[in-house]
Amino acid sequence: MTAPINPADSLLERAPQALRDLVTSHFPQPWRWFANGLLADVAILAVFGLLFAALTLAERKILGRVQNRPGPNRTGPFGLLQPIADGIKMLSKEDIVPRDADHLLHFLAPVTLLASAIMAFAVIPYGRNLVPVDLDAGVLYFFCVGATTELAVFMAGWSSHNKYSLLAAMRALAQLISYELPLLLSWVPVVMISGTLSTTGIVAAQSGWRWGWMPTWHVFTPWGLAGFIIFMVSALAESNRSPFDLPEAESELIAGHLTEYSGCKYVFFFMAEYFGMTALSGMAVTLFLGGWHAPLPALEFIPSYAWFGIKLISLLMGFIWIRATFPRLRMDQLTRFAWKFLVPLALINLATAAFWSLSFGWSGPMLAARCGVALVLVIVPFVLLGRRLTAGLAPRSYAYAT
Amino acid sequence: MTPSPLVPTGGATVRAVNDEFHGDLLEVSMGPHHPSTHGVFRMVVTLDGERITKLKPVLGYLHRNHEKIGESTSYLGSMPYTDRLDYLNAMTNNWAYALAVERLGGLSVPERAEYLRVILAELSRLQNHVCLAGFLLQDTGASGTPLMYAFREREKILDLFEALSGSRMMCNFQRFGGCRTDASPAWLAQVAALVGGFGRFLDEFEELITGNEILMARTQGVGVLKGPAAVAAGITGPMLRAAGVGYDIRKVDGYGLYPRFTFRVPIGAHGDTYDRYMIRILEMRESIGILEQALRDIPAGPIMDPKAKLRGFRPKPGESYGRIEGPKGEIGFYLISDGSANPYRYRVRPPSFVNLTVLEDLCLGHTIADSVVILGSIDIVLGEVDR
Amino acid sequence: MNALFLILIALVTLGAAATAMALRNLIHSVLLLIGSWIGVSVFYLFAGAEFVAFAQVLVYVGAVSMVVLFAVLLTRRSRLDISVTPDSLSRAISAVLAAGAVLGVLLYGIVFTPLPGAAPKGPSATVKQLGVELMGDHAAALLIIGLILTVATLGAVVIASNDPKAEDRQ
Amino acid sequence: MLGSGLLQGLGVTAKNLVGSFHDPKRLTTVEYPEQKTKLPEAYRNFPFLVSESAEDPMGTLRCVACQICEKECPPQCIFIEKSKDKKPDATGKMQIYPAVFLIDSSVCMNCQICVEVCPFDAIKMDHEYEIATTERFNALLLDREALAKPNSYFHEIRPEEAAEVDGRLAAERKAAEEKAKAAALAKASAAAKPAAPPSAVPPKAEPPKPSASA
Repeated sequence: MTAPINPADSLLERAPQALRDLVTSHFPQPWRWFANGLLADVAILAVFGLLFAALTLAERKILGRVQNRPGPNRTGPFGLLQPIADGIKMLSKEDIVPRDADHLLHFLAPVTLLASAIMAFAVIPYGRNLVPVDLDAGVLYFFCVGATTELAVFMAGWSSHNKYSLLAAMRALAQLISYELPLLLSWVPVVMISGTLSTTGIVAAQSGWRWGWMPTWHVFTPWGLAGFIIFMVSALAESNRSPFDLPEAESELIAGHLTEYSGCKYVFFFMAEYFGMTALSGMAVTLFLGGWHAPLPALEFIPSYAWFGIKLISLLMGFIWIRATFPRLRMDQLTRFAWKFLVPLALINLATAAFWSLSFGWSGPMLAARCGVALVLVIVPFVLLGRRLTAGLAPRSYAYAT
Repeated sequence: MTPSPLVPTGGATVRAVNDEFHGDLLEVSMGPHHPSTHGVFRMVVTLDGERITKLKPVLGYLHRNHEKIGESTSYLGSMPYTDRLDYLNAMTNNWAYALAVERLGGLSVPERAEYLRVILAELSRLQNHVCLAGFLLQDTGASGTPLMYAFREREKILDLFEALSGSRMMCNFQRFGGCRTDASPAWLAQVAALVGGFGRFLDEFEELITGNEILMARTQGVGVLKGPAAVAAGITGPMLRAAGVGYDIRKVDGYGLYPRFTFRVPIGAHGDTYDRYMIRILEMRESIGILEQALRDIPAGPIMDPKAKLRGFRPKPGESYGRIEGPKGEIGFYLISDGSANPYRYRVRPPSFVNLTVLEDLCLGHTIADSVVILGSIDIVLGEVDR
Repeated sequence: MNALFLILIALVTLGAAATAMALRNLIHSVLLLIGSWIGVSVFYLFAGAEFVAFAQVLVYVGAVSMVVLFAVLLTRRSRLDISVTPDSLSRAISAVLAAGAVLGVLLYGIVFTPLPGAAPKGPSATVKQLGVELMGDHAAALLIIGLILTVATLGAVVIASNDPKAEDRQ
Repeated sequence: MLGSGLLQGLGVTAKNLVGSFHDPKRLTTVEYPEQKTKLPEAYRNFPFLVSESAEDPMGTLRCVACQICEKECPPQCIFIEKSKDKKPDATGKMQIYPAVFLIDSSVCMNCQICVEVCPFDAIKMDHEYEIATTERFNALLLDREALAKPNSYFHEIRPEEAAEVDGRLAAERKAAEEKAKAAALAKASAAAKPAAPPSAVPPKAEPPKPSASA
């Protein structure tokens, strides 16, 4: 094979930058920065808007296929126009606001939720140098924007002046707050090891291959795997997805804090949930799965943003897969699971990562000891805490009457 | 704490309780159009925070005056109405009614009809328990996947009922002294094929759900019903066996041909929702055993007692009580005949209604999410509860 | 250009804080208070301290606002009968006097302290420098803060654990 | 170990997801308007009146307005008015026919007791299940013309049962003809021997009573 062209300057790789330069070159110098920002916004909204539409369809198709039925296939070939049909239906629905609801708050809640969900996309590196805003404290920005979701959920629950939505808003808040902690604690080891809070720095720390073929992604280290699992479980809870979708537990409190919403506002909430899910998966890819790096040196020719897309899609499919399988946790079990299982595990994970970074120089037999100790530090607490969490819960055997 | 009159504070109609410690008790009405109540059933739940302190079931939304109509319709005319009692198990309802009338009129039933009745009753038990497992997991929030697997199997059984009796759920198939039509060998072969594949389906279903930690957390230790309390409340069926009392009318009465079949009766040790779920899964496995034995031994012969008259059936004055082990419990029919074509008194002993009486005792101290799961595990059908 | 933004943000923050006090509806006032906190974090961004700005939003808008909102919600008589004492004249006079005194002190401080002209654009400290600084000279301060926070969390756990209406352990 | 049950569950759903693409057992739904599942022969929906010939349904209705089904119907949704005059039925015997035959299909619960008790096999259960109407009152009250369907249609939807019913009717018809022939022969022989003492009163033409259990 001819000298492998440097992956950085393959044609496909530089396409987005070339496109951007082409567009921004038309603007005078002071406005170029503004045009670049605007272009990034348009790109994010277009890509993730379409991904949202595709996700709603994919969710229903996969859920259908899992349940031995074809899923929507009436609107357009294989149901591809279903999102458009849903969109039109939802937007043309009457937007009913209860008379004694708090109109200002009732309107503000979906707006803040959607705004914070979209703002979170600003720091995720989608490709080699394809990050909309390269902040020095990018990861911290991502999670501080995420923190406003609680506010919006509270506003939604309170402003509807409805007994059900108030009860559900309380539950949603308790869940969001109790899963904020493991979410934040799970990425602290990544920052500790890669030494920087900026997302591009973290992705750079995961470049290169060990032994020629294994990528040095954080997920392939013991503490990285534990952190990744804790991050994904907390992300499930943060975006109110499957085993933790208590707030909209349709079997109990109808639509939870969304009971009094209809029409366009309900679509905002729905969209915000999917954007939140996508943003959290994007951050998971950046922190643990090596951002836009290719898994094998041989596959370097595929452009970096394609790799980011593949990893993102696979994580989202995992979300849908989990939704199709698990029943829902009860409120107290949900919070107990967070405080008595995830938070201790995340703290111990900090210790494992500290040990991992201190024992950086070890090699040969010492390397085996390093991996061994790290694995023990990860698995033993998992088993012990797991046994304590499910004390008294076990499949039972049954006697038979005569 | 004596509840003082309602104090309107904003949206919540809050019954202010002058017990300073508990604060305001929130009264939430769930149903009758709530997605998780099985049919038109309403629960007025008084909540202290998340805990349930009082639960008042409200019934009667589906009352159709079934028993009074029974008094003004002929014995045969009431048979199609029994399909509408527990509309999931028309075959067992018909059998119980036919049993009561046969005891009243002193009719005998040919061998083949008895075998066919056992086969249909066990098929009905299979699809009822599969339905319950699906609904229970739907209540715990499993977004329909186990429910769809359960319904996939149930549809196969309902297709068999349709091929035999003409309708999937409203079978109207039993007559006094036998069955309406004979089962063709092709139909029996289809039943054998279904029974053969049902064991594999149950294994896959249990693999999906029974070991699931979330389900165990949601159902173990929830809604505990001890044996003596169940017996005192007159509970029958899988709920009673889950509470540890091995009372199965198929063994106790030995009606139909059940003494000929060897099957076991599973009993639970804890009496909680998980036990009620597991007992039904194990009962399904026993039913498969019974079906295999019945299909092997079913003889040829008449399907209907030749002496039985279809019209103008006037039993001698007297009374009779026919009961069978329905999928939900003991379903019985009590008839008083005054010699005319219509029964003088027509009474149904509905298992769902009796099992429902302990709902409040099971739910006290649990949360709303638990009350939904407990209601699901009691397995009620409002057609039978309200009659 | 920047000065214009600065004034705008200052107006927004102060306006939000002022109306927060004036509104009768407690929830609206709390939300306006949160708006003013966000205004403060924008100030930090102007000063180039990204880390502090994001920390401010994370801590205040994320957590403290929740505490305030829950406090407002859980006070039993939060909505109906906020007993507003009658505005008697003597009460109004004493209020004006107190406000005037505070205003006087503030104005004196602003006017007479020698401010060095336009605020110099400080070098925006990167997170790494912050980290080195914290763990270096100010490690003691960091450890003490850590200790205080742990004590606070332990206190919360102790209070929450022996709550008399704790769940019944089945 | 925590999570092993969860992973098992995920395995089952994955198996079903993959299976739904190639394993017919794992994709059981049918695209209704385009594909329709084949109805079993015993399937029953609303009743219909059987007429011998398709051309003149009102003329060749099997129903003789004996009103047994009206009495036996549990929800009482059948209404029959006898005709004043008589018309010959399939076996040539003069029979009353229903002038008015109404079934209120909003009350009928298709329990097929009318089919069971009908001694003349005049009413059978249909296979037609797409019967939505736009108008609630009159459209659901089916009159004689709407209910009548030819025997050929009955053969189409229930081949076995129709064949069995036709066999029985043909046998009765043959029995009725032999009796009529025998009666005619006896009359002829009586006429052929006028000298013989006047024979007994010719046996009364006994109506061919079908043997279905009354």
